[in-house]
Amino acid sequence: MTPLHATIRDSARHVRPHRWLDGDPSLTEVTDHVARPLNVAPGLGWWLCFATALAALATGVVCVSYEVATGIGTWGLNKTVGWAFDITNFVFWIGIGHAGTLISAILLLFRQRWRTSINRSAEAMTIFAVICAALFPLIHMGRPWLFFFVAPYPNFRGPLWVNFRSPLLWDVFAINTYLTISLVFWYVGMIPDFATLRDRATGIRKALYGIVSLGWNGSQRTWARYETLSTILAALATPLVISVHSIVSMDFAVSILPGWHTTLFPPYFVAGAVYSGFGMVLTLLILTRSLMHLETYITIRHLEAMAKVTLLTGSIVGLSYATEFFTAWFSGNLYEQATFYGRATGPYAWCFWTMVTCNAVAPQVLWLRRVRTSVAALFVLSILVNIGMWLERFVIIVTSLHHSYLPSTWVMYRPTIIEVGTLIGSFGLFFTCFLLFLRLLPMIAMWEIKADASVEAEEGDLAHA
Amino acid sequence: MRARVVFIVLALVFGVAASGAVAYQLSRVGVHQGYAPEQPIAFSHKLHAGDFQVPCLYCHFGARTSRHAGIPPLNVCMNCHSLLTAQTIEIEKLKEAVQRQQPIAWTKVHNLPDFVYFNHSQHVIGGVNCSACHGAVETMARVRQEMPLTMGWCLDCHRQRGPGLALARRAAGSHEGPNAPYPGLDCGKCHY
Amino acid sequence: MSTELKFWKSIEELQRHSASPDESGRDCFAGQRARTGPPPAPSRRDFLTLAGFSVAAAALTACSRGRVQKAIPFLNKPEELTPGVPTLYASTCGGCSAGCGLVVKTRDGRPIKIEGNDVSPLFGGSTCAVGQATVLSLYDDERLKHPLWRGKPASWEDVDARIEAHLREAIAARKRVVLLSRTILGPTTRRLIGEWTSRPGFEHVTYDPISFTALREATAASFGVDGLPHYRFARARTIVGIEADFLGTWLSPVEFARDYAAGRRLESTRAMSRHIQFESGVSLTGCNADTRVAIAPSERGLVALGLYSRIARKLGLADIPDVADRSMDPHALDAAADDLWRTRGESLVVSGADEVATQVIVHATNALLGGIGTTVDLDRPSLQRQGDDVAVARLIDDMARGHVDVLIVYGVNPAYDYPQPDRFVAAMRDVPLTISCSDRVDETAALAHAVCPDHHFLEAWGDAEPVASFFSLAQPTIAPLFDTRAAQDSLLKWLGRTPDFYEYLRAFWRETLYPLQSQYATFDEFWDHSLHDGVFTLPAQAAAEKRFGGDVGAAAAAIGRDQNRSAAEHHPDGYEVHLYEAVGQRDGAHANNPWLQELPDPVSKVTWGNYAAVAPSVASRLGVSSGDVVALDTGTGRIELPVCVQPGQSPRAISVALGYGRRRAGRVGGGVGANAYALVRLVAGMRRYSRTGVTIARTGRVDPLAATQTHHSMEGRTIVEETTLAAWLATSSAAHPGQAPHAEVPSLWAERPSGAHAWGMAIDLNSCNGCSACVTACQAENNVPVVGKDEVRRGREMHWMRIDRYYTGSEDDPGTLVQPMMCQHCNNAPCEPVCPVLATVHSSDGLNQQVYNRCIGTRYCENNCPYKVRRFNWFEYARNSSFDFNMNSALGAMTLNPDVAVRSRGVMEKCSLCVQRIQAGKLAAEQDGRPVADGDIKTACQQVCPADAIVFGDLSDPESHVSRLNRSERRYRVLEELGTRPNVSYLAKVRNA
Amino acid sequence: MRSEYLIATYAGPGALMTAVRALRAHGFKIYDVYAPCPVHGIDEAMGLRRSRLGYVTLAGGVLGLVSAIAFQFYAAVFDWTLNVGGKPDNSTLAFVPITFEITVLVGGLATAAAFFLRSGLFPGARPRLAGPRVTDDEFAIALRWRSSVFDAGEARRLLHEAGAIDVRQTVVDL
Repeated sequence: MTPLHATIRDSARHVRPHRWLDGDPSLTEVTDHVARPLNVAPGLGWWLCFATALAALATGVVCVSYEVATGIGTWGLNKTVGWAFDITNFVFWIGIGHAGTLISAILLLFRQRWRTSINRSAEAMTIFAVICAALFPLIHMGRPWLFFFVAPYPNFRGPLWVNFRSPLLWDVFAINTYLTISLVFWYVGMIPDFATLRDRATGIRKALYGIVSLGWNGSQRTWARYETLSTILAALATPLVISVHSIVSMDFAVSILPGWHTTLFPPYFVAGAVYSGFGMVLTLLILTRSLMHLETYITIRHLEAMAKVTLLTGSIVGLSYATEFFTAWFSGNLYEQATFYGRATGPYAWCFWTMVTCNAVAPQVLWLRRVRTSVAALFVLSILVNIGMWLERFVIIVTSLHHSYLPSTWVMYRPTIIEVGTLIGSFGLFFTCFLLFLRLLPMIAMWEIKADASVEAEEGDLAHA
Repeated sequence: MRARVVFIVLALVFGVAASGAVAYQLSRVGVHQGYAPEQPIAFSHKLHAGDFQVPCLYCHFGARTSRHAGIPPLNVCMNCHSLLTAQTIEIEKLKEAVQRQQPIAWTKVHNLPDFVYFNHSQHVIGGVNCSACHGAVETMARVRQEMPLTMGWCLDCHRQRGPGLALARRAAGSHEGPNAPYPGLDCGKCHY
Repeated sequence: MSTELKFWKSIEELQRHSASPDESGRDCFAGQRARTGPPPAPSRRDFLTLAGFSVAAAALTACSRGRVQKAIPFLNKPEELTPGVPTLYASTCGGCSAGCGLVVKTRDGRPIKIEGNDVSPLFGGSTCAVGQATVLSLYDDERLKHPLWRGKPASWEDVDARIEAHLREAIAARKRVVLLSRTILGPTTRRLIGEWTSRPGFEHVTYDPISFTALREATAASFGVDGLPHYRFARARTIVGIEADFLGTWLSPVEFARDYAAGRRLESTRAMSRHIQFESGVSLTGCNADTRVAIAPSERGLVALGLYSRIARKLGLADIPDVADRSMDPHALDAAADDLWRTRGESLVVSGADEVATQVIVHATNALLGGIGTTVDLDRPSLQRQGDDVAVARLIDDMARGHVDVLIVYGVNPAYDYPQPDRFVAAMRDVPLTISCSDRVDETAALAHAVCPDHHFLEAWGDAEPVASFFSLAQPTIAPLFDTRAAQDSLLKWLGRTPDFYEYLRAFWRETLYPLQSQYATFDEFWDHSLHDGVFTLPAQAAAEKRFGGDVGAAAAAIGRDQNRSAAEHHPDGYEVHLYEAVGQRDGAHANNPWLQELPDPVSKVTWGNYAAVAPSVASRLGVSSGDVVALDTGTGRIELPVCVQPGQSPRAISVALGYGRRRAGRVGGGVGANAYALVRLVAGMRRYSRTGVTIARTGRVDPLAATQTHHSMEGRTIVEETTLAAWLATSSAAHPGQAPHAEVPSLWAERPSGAHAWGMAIDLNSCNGCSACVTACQAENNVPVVGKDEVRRGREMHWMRIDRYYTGSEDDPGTLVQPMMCQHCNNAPCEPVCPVLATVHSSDGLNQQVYNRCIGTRYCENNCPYKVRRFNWFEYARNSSFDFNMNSALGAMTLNPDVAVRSRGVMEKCSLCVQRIQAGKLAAEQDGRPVADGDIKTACQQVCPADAIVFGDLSDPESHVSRLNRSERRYRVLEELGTRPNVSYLAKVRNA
Repeated sequence: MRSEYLIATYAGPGALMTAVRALRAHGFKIYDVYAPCPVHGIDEAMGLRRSRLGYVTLAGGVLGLVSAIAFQFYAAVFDWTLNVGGKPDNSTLAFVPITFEITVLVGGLATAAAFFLRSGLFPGARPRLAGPRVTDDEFAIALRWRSSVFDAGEARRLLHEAGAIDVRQTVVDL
């Protein structure tokens, strides 16, 4: 951090027009704007969304309870297809999570200021997505009540440890680490804002904010350490986020199943994850900015920037598809070729082609600025991206499983209503959490906006000098 | 300030201790070491196996040939008691049961989970003393479970006795191969 | 374990309305039984022990007196029955009328497993799937628990009194009393019935649901022999089958499968018999033929005649009848005739045809080929089917006319399986007193005035003479579970004799058989040994050589007439229907046996129900595909069935399995499939299992088949390796042309030190015929649950062992390959590294172990298994009322093997190579301080296999049988290019080109 | 701690920066500066030492790394070796992912913990505010009166010159 040479200005109340803000809010206005949702009663729009989300969540709870009480047989799985919706949803949600970490950590390291308005909600999205994701490995177990067997805890069985060679165990560690670090990162980021809210609140709210703000008083000594901490956490989260989805991809890459067993998966999955994540961020923020009237902070320029990332990652994903098929053809491996031929022409071909359309073809329109700057277009596209990325995982998992080595074992997989309900439920959980977040926590990092504002002001001065 | 720090440290220490205790309790779930139920007839192993030195296998004849040591049927008891003149309330109970052709529902003391296959004869042949698992029954007025009977406990024996037994068996002209893990740690020895 | 507690209660109840004290035997059992209470905290195994404990003790004490007489344990006679130690009893199978010898494994007094009796000269140590499953029928909830009078529970005294009263009147009034029974294999029972029929007005009529009358009459007409020829496939170097599924269901499949495999085994010899099959439907036998020719049922006569005339020409006989065989492909017949001729003297033609004429011609052909006395044994004929269609037809007429006063139905169910059930039912209503000895209220018993339930054969004394002078004994392996009575005892009682069939049996053996042997000095010695071995064989008597005396000309003429008639009937959209016995269900008597219902058909792989098998060309013409329900209409009968598109099916014939569509079989088998007996044709009282002029129409409904295999091509992958005999003889490694026997794929890491043993298995695909007995044996041995039709449709059958079946070549004339597939116990198992909790790891002696209690059910191992042999417990099958099969019934749970855990919901399971048997074998060896010898340990699938296709053993012993097979140049391992290093290897299939 | 302070508040980081520089130039010792957001460069201006949290991260990371490797190695190679798919007991490569995750986890948590301890941030801690709006839009400088006897007039002048909204001398707990 090179010291910025600042000249004296009598007041920061007339900050220059911002690059990443529409309008010219003063520091206290920033606080006002961000704090408003926490103080005023939510509007009809929010209530509608919340009711829908709760209904979906309830559906999920019912389905999962029934499944756990009766058996995995309530799903459509069979002797050949051992995973389908469950792990598809798992990978899907984990993927969603990645955009948040990318925005908050990687873009921080790259000093991308546009992240400031969106990183808080993106991180929130990460955490909720990871929670949704972590749910599925749990409920997909035949005996979920014995989930603790995966923990290498000392026991009276020998002691019998766990199998450190199993990608599923890697998952356990990766996801827990990811969730923990993300939570810490998120919370640390919110402390100064809690302090801000504390100092303008009264009564019980003041007490609550007092507890969570840990006695923050804006001391510059703390600020200095604080920035180091965020940088370090960002530096840790960056390889972490890459490792997490690489490990998730190893669930497949480490197996011997044609269509799963490929070294391409880690980069392919990470790109896909970021891609799907940005899809979801777009969906959320486009909704939020209108729902919460935050157009000032979440500008069309933010959306455009995200659109660019989407375009990039989407193209990587498309390239990966092509590479997979090339490898299958080039390998000369009978089973590999059969699998990929089956993907494109078999009973699940419609999934495959929808996926290709949504993930590889659709984002190409983002080359056009007009599309990148059209909220409506971006919204539609973001939905397509979500659908496509869910299908991608479904295609990878199911088409590879349902036709594997011995043709005698080939069967079809058909989801049951319970599985669909569980998927809906996970969306319910996600949106319930997110809507609550919008109302209970500062969804924009005030202190970062303020910091950028002042920095930009000074940069402005430099420009003038 | 300092007080706060002290408080926090204490809280942490307490938390750790408490969770440790809980963890230990959890780990004992399903472990019935020390279980000594009352029996319909106060049969004293101390008297029979201890004082009168009736060999274990006389009553629990199954242990030699079968998975199950078995609880002796009444006629085995009567082999002696029809000759003995000694009379106690307990023996009365026994004879009454014989007359009424009534089963005596003994309470099982040593219970293994369903998913464990334990074979008495395997161990008797392997030269394991009854007391290795059942403790000094001959000193017990009422039989109690002396050992934890946990998997770890089984394995300790399998690990320790392994080499020794292997040597003993080889000396006795056993036919298991030299590198035979004996008595064996394979899961499939007990779980199927 | 709640099940067991429940079960125990129910037994107590059983005891309550158990027999009267005067029946000392059962009383003794009741007394003994009552001694055991459930243990306080019963774990399944311990509980069963205690349960069996006193039952065993009972069996012991009962040996001296009472119902269960001295039952001599097989092989190892324990001086005392110890709980937890299995006891083996020799017996005879009552599953069908083949009468195979059995060894019944009882555990703590309960029969839990059935094996073949390997001292039996006919059947050896193997059984069929049905035989395996009969042990489950013993514990069938639907069995009658007491006699019935007019549908209401009654006491034996009561029922006997009424029956005896009626019989007295009947005798007084010289009215007719008819005993309608199945084929009686037991000579003692035959004598008893002889006594019975010696009474004035008393008659006996034998009825086989699947009639062999045509063959019997032809044999009588041709050779003057009363019985069926005893075919000796082992002696045949050329076998021509005409619509005879002798490996699957025909007459005596276990014996034939053994002999057939013996004639084709390529271990020591390098020659094998040639087999040509002419058939309309695709049978198990047809699949194994070197050449299979699809014909219409109506052409069977032509084929027989064609062969005869060709052979006759070669012999240069005069006046050779020739019938213009229009549609027949002459080349196939020429080739077959040439082969038969080349090996004359060692050739065999068998036919399942139901026309006397055809069978006469077949006999004639065998005679020309000099097969009489070698491949066709008429000196010691088979007595396995004695039914007389004409007599049955006459009986029904008489009943209808009211000429029959008492009808006793024993072991048959004509109200279900007679071609015109309504006629029989009506006729039965006209009989003043009808008595059924059925073990359940089946279609016939439901109409009977009195039902006097027979024992299950595992509860009863008996004997059998399936083939003349080959005797076997049947002894009780458990005290009767219910208040039932052996049918023989009933007959004795109604004859006014003391109802003690055991004494009667001993008497017969003392008087009739004991004198014929010289080996044993005293009868008791003779009896004990016979009972111990289970079988007794009389030395062959020199008999006059049988000469063919049939009228070929007449037969040929008859066939010609048949031809013209069917040709006349033939119209474009009319098909012929061909009715056959299914391997699992046979004649339908075992419909309530869930193991058999869920046993996939060896060819179509369809479970739970029958179907109309149509050729692919026909299917496309009709625009139907598998699962579309069609209506078959014969004019007289009409049934609706789902279609199964069957490659190789004759385009002119539609095959339908009999034995389904039971209405009153019980909760498992009731209403499964459709009753095809309605399509059987009656011609002058003779039953014909095929007919022409059947129309087929779509109903628009869809009823998906519950098939365990839905993809039938190997997709160009080398999964089942096949070669021709010539090629194999030419190059020593013909299974893999141009390359040496498979080289081991190099492994990335060092070999792990193996323990004392390295268990492995070798499966000879050339011997395996796919009969699926192993599937049921595995199910019985390893407590494999039954999941039901819907779950099979979802692809969730639980069989640890399956038989994959692949078609090669064209749809219309495919080659068929079968491959038993179970856990391959890979040394580098893909399933193991992916399990997060170490629930599946490798044992030191080469087993891939699955630890149920550690498994948390991620199913990752299932996904990563290239052979897809792992099975997941989708539900709590043993405690879920929607799986109301054997495991959920208190009684059915008694078949559970106490040495194998019942798996809970949410855990993975798979073939363990019968680890419980391995452990038992090792323990036995230790107990007598000797090494484990090769062959000591047999897996369930190996033990049951009639073809000895499966060999288990220690790979670390270079001299073990399995090691020797592994050195064969036909040996390969499935998907070994993946480097999984399976311990199960296969020997390539060899066919005569 | 509770003491008497000279507190000047500013409306923007620029003014604050000037004030800090001026005070330091005139040898005043600044007790602390309070702001709603980090003011870039002010730590140099105040002459704060660079944070050493990085070392904690390193230590934590190393700890995690070593313990993860050690434990997996102990469990899989020493304590109970099992034949898992024929893989070697010491499947080092397979141990890498978990090792990495634990390294990151311990490193991150250690850093965060160190930060909270060092900054005295914990639930229930009482915020010591230099002004009601320093967490909103005000920037404040505090000079501790007792620590160094200094020329109050001079200080006030410098603070005002830098554009202080208000300078007050109070006794507070900072």
